[in-house]
Amino acid sequence: MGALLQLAEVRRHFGGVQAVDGVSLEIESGTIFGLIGPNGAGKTTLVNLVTGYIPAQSGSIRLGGDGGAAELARRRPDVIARMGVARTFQTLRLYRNLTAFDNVLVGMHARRKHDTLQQIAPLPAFQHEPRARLAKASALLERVGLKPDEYGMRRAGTLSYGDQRRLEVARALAIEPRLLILDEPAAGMNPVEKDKVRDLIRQLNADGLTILLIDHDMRLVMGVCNRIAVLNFGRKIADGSPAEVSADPEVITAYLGRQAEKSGAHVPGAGATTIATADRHGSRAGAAAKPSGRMLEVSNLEVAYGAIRAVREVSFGIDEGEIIALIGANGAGKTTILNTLSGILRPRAGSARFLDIDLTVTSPDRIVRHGLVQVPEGREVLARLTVRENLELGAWVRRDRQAVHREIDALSSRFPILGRRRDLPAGQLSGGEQQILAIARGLLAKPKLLLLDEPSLGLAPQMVDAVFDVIRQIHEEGTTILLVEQNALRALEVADRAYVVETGRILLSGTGAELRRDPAVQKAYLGG
Amino acid sequence: MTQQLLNAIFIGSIYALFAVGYTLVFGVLDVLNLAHSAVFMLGAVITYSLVAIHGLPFIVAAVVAVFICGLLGLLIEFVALRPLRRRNAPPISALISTIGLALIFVAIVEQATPGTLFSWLWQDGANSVRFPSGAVPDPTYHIAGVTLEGTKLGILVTSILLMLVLGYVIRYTQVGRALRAVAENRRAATLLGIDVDRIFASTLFVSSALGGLAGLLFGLALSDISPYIGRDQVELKGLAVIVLGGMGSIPGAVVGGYLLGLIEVVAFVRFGSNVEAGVAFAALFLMLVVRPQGLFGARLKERL
Amino acid sequence: MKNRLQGITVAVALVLAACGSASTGGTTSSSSSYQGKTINLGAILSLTGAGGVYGPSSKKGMDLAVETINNSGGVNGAKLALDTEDDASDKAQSAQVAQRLIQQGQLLALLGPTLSNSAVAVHPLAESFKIPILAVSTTGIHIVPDCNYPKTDPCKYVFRDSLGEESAIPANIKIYSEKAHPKTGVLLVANDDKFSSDGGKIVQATVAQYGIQLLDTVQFSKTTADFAPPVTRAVQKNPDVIFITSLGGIPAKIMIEARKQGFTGQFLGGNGFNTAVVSKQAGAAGKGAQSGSGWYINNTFPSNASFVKAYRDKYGSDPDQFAAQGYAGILILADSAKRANLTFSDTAGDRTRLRDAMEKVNIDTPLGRFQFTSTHDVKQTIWVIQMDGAGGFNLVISVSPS
Amino acid sequence: MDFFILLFTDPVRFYNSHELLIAQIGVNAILAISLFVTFYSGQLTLANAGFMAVGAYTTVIMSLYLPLPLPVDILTGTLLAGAVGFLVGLPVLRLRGIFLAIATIGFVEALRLGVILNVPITGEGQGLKNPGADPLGGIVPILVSLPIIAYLVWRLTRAKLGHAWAAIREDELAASSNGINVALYKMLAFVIGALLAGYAGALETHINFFVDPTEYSVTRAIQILTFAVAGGTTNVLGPIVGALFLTSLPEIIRQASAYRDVVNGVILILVIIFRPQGIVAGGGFAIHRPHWWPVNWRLGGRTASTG
Repeated sequence: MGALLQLAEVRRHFGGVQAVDGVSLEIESGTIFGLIGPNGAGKTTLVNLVTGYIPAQSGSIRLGGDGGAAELARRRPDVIARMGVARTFQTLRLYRNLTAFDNVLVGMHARRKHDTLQQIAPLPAFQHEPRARLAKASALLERVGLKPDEYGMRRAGTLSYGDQRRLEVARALAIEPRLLILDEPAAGMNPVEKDKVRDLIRQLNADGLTILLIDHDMRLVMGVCNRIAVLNFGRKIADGSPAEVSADPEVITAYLGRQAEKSGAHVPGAGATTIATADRHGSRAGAAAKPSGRMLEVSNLEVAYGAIRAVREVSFGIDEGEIIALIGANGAGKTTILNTLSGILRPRAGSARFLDIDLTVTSPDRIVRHGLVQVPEGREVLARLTVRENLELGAWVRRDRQAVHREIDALSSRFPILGRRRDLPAGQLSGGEQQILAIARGLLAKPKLLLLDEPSLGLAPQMVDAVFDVIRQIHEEGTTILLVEQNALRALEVADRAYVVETGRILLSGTGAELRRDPAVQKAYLGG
Repeated sequence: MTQQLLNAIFIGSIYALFAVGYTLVFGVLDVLNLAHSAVFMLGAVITYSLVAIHGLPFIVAAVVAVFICGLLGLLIEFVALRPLRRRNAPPISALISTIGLALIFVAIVEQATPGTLFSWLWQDGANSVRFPSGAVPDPTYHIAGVTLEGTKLGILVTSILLMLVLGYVIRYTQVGRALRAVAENRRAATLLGIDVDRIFASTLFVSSALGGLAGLLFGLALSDISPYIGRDQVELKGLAVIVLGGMGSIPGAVVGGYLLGLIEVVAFVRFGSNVEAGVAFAALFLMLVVRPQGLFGARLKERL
Repeated sequence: MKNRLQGITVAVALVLAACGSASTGGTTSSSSSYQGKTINLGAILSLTGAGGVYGPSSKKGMDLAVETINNSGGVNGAKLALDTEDDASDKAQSAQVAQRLIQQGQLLALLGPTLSNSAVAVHPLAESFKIPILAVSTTGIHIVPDCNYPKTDPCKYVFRDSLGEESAIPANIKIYSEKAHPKTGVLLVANDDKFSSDGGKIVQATVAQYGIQLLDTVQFSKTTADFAPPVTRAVQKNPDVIFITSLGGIPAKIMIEARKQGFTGQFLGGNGFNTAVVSKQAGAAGKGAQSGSGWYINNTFPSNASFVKAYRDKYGSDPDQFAAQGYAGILILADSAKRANLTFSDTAGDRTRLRDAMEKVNIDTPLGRFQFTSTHDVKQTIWVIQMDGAGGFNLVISVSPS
Repeated sequence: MDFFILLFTDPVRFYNSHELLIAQIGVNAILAISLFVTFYSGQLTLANAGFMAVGAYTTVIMSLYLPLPLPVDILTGTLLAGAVGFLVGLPVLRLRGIFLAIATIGFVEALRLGVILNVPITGEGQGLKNPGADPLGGIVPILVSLPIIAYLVWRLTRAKLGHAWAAIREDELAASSNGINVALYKMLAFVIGALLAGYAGALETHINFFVDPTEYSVTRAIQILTFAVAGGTTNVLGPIVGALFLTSLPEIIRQASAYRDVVNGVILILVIIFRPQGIVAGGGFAIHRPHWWPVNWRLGGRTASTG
């Protein structure tokens, strides 16, 4: 069997960022090929290059076949799809308002004759083909494990998360692909569901389908793939059998971040990190000294998006002065919990109290005023405002302008990057710099409790270290912190206590140290 | 030609003043407020009635009218926009609900004649009137063969001043930053403790106040006040203006206003009058085709 | 109260006078008694929308006339009943309303519609249903008799009592050029509504025969915000005369702008000038602006004096041309009905009888002595008037019908 | 109310006295459908008024100058509208949402003010009389073609074509991953919409005697939009009901004569607030209760995508 898909020196950069940097790989037809790597490593960009959503800037992408190989680079997505490359999307992209059946029927588009006439004159004579199509559609639903008569007529948007993922696979299969690309098909699924996905993938492969699988979940990837390539910062850092790859030290570093040697870990270009600015201390002194009491109390929280229950009976608490970490896979519900605490989402059940206010009814801005501040996932700095303006807005809830300005100056001398870039649009900062900006912005609101969502997301290891140093510092200065991380081990290093979240539930809890030693956690994040 | 260029500048400043409010709402709320032209009209109508019917001095009347228009902005927000936003209705439904409001506003004025329900607001039905002569001084100067009209100069100055002020507020004040923050990313803004709904409300207030002011200046300088000045004279031109300048961009609206004024007058002088009316829309069409984000292009996001 | 009664009695006297004169006007119809019957009329007017400037006046005039006539014993004892409907200035709605009124079955005649665009849709409809329709405010071309234009067969059931631009504008230009012998002129015309561009065509067709050279024709859209550019262009040609054919507030806006820009010449126009509102809006700038009108408020002959008085008493404001023409419209129909020997049983027949009677109308109205031409158009004195700069008009001269 | 009284007590007389209204409803329904087609493919266009003008003027001008049977004139008008639709579609279909809408507004007004008012053959501002007009006969083709068109469009939405449109409306990216040529299908929708609008325009000239520029303005375009949106755009029945409802409204509420537009506006707002999906839509006759204040505090649809 020859190679079905060949990538040679494929390159793509956005602005300064090398998203995919000279990647070459070969996918043998009939195999399951795994593509892994930390967030922001360029996996999805690579998929978009192959499927034609983003034109490659150089290199070639060839789809092998009986009639010789065909170049895919610089073809329209729909053409590539018709050539037999089907995909699913990391962020579900179903036709939410169409029924499951219609989703699959649309999927058949490329393999379907125009039937306008039959539809206009629905004579029995013409009906055989549509009926055949329906039969095929329900067969596909069956195949991915959705009972047609039960789910077929339901609107896709109303299906459960797992079922939606399955439906997306069915839709992709409808095009009768030669290569199926699955972009994180198991994201946010519980072990049982994940096992189903694994079986499905195996099944499809057994039926002779070649599969390119992208996922975070080591267990899954290691379990099913014949061959695995690892991306990091757009470059391929390893390529081989599951065993080889999981042994590769570089891979481990990429996943766990360097064990930060406490000494000399600095924010790039940072001045003496010890300048913990006078007046911030002044303003915090009290906080630091206070005897620790219950600050946040969450019990039996339940949050749902429509039919999908994203968070179920979650209970935990935070004492003043603690760092608490929530760890867990993508889509496990961590961010949902934070957004509920910030008042952006409203729980379906349960309670959440912060100091003396009820978070389930207070409006987001008042929550911030009371000192519960979130630094959201993906930074969400205001790209078109300057760094300085971002900081100014951080202090929106405060009226003591002079103090604010002093603090801003202090922060910009503490994080010289912010100082130097103060008049640049925040959008032009690098990921790490943006993260620091986001945190600094959060601090300016004088938080009593700071929620940090994925602060290390898609950052280079040394940036990760820098960010965690900052977190440690502000904690030492007396801010209580709730930290949400995928980078479990780093999170556990700094956390006093941690909770492991999976599919909306709290699975384990304990001190950082305990959990780090816990084999279950190791397994969950390292596979093997 | 000099005269015509002056004309262009004057028209431009009216367009600009109208469009600034129009574009402000679009920039911050992502909706096209089609009731803006009706508020523009009411700005003129209310001022007129305060002067002509209730006998207030012009300046007082103007201030009151502008304030009332601001309140109408709040009405628009609470009646036509917020309920839809609450349930994530697509911006297009906001289009319809604001059209509904515009219909109502125009109809009320159009039907107001002596002895009717709204005779305190307006008494000339569908007719068009002007401010009673003497209500405002309107000197006219003839210098080197060009005519300079006091009222129009007034408009020019007012609008430039206003736009400078607005520009300053938006660029250099905390509120202005909050405004831009909300415009760019409501979620992030909320997490910073910004009360997005309040920002929206104040945006509507300011935008409508500006619209009203533009309206009364229009009525003053062009001696034309009628239920239709908003709908017929400026609404679509305003649209062209904000597209030329880049939808949602304040400086864009200003430049776009003067640009359109210029385009129209040039078209009028070069290719004759009958083309003039169409040219605005040809320009709009081309701009969208060639450079959808307009001159001062903000980002284009999908809005439907 | 007292003088109101007077107003009415005078008006009554008038109507009777009118009928008397009608019988002298050649018809030999014995006025049979309609005691206890009702003569149903329908009016299609633009009370809302752009036409709302004219429709309401027409309605007031008609209502006044109906009231006056009924208070004075009606038409041979029969009461007049007028059903007025709004067409929202929309052509389609206008036709729909017309059809509904016609099909109600008992209407003998229709009045209106207000706008030329609507008339073009409604009149042929009335013609095909063989019901007389009297236009009371439309002044464009192709209204009567060629409502089927471009088809040539004349419309038998369509009349109008509103002085057409075809008569008003030329008369006005004639009078002015005989007095002032202007050499040059510029035409300012709105090119996006029928009324205005009709007027423009008429001006262009007329000026030559009075030796006026049209230096330029400046077209503009009704939606033009600022008329400075067109006016500048006109003024810089410095013509003796600026002709304005347009509607609503536009003529006033143009006059004001032109005077500001230093134009000292004459404004000439048509029906677009003839409402007090326009004169009021133009103010001082409009002083002297001259137009041919079907009616002049200060005419002292009784049929007008009493109308104006009654109108002021009833509505507390001055009537305008459209009120007068509406009022006249009812008088005309009443007089015709009087002479038509209506049966009140055979509607179709009555409609035709009424039509025949209308052709022989010859009565005194606020517009002056009124007859229809053989083509059902206005045959009356044309009142050439000037704005007085204070919201009113002065009579320049009256041109009696040829 | 006597509108309904007559309707139910004496349908025949109702028909005779409201024939033109019914015809107008028919035309408006076809127009609303023409907008529905593009809307169904996820595009908000207001160009229909312009395509209408093309259809109408072509038909009238042909019947004025060429001795051809009426159907030929109408057909030509329709096809020409389609052709114009294609030409306009080429540049504007890259645009999305409100931007597409505004671009099409530009097209409509430029056509009206720039072209129609300046080409003598259109009669410019004076408009054109349609010698072939027959207000009472004109209703026949309308009443015949409306159901046919409705049926065809309904079936189209069920066919491969319709599925592609729906897919594009729901998610262009996913659609192309299913092998759907987005640009092509968008254009198809746009052109079909143009054809329908042109056809409606051509028919309309035969129930009123006269075409003039004022009818093909943005006002008209927006009116068409309100028909579709108020009626509901989930299936082809929506636009028809919308047209029926809003066109007969002025007749129904004659009582409120003077303040009719006020009532109009109020109803429009009520519909859009209480039935955001339109009169005819999923959820049967459920009335949407607006949460006037932050009972259920949400920010846009944006939050639901996080987590």
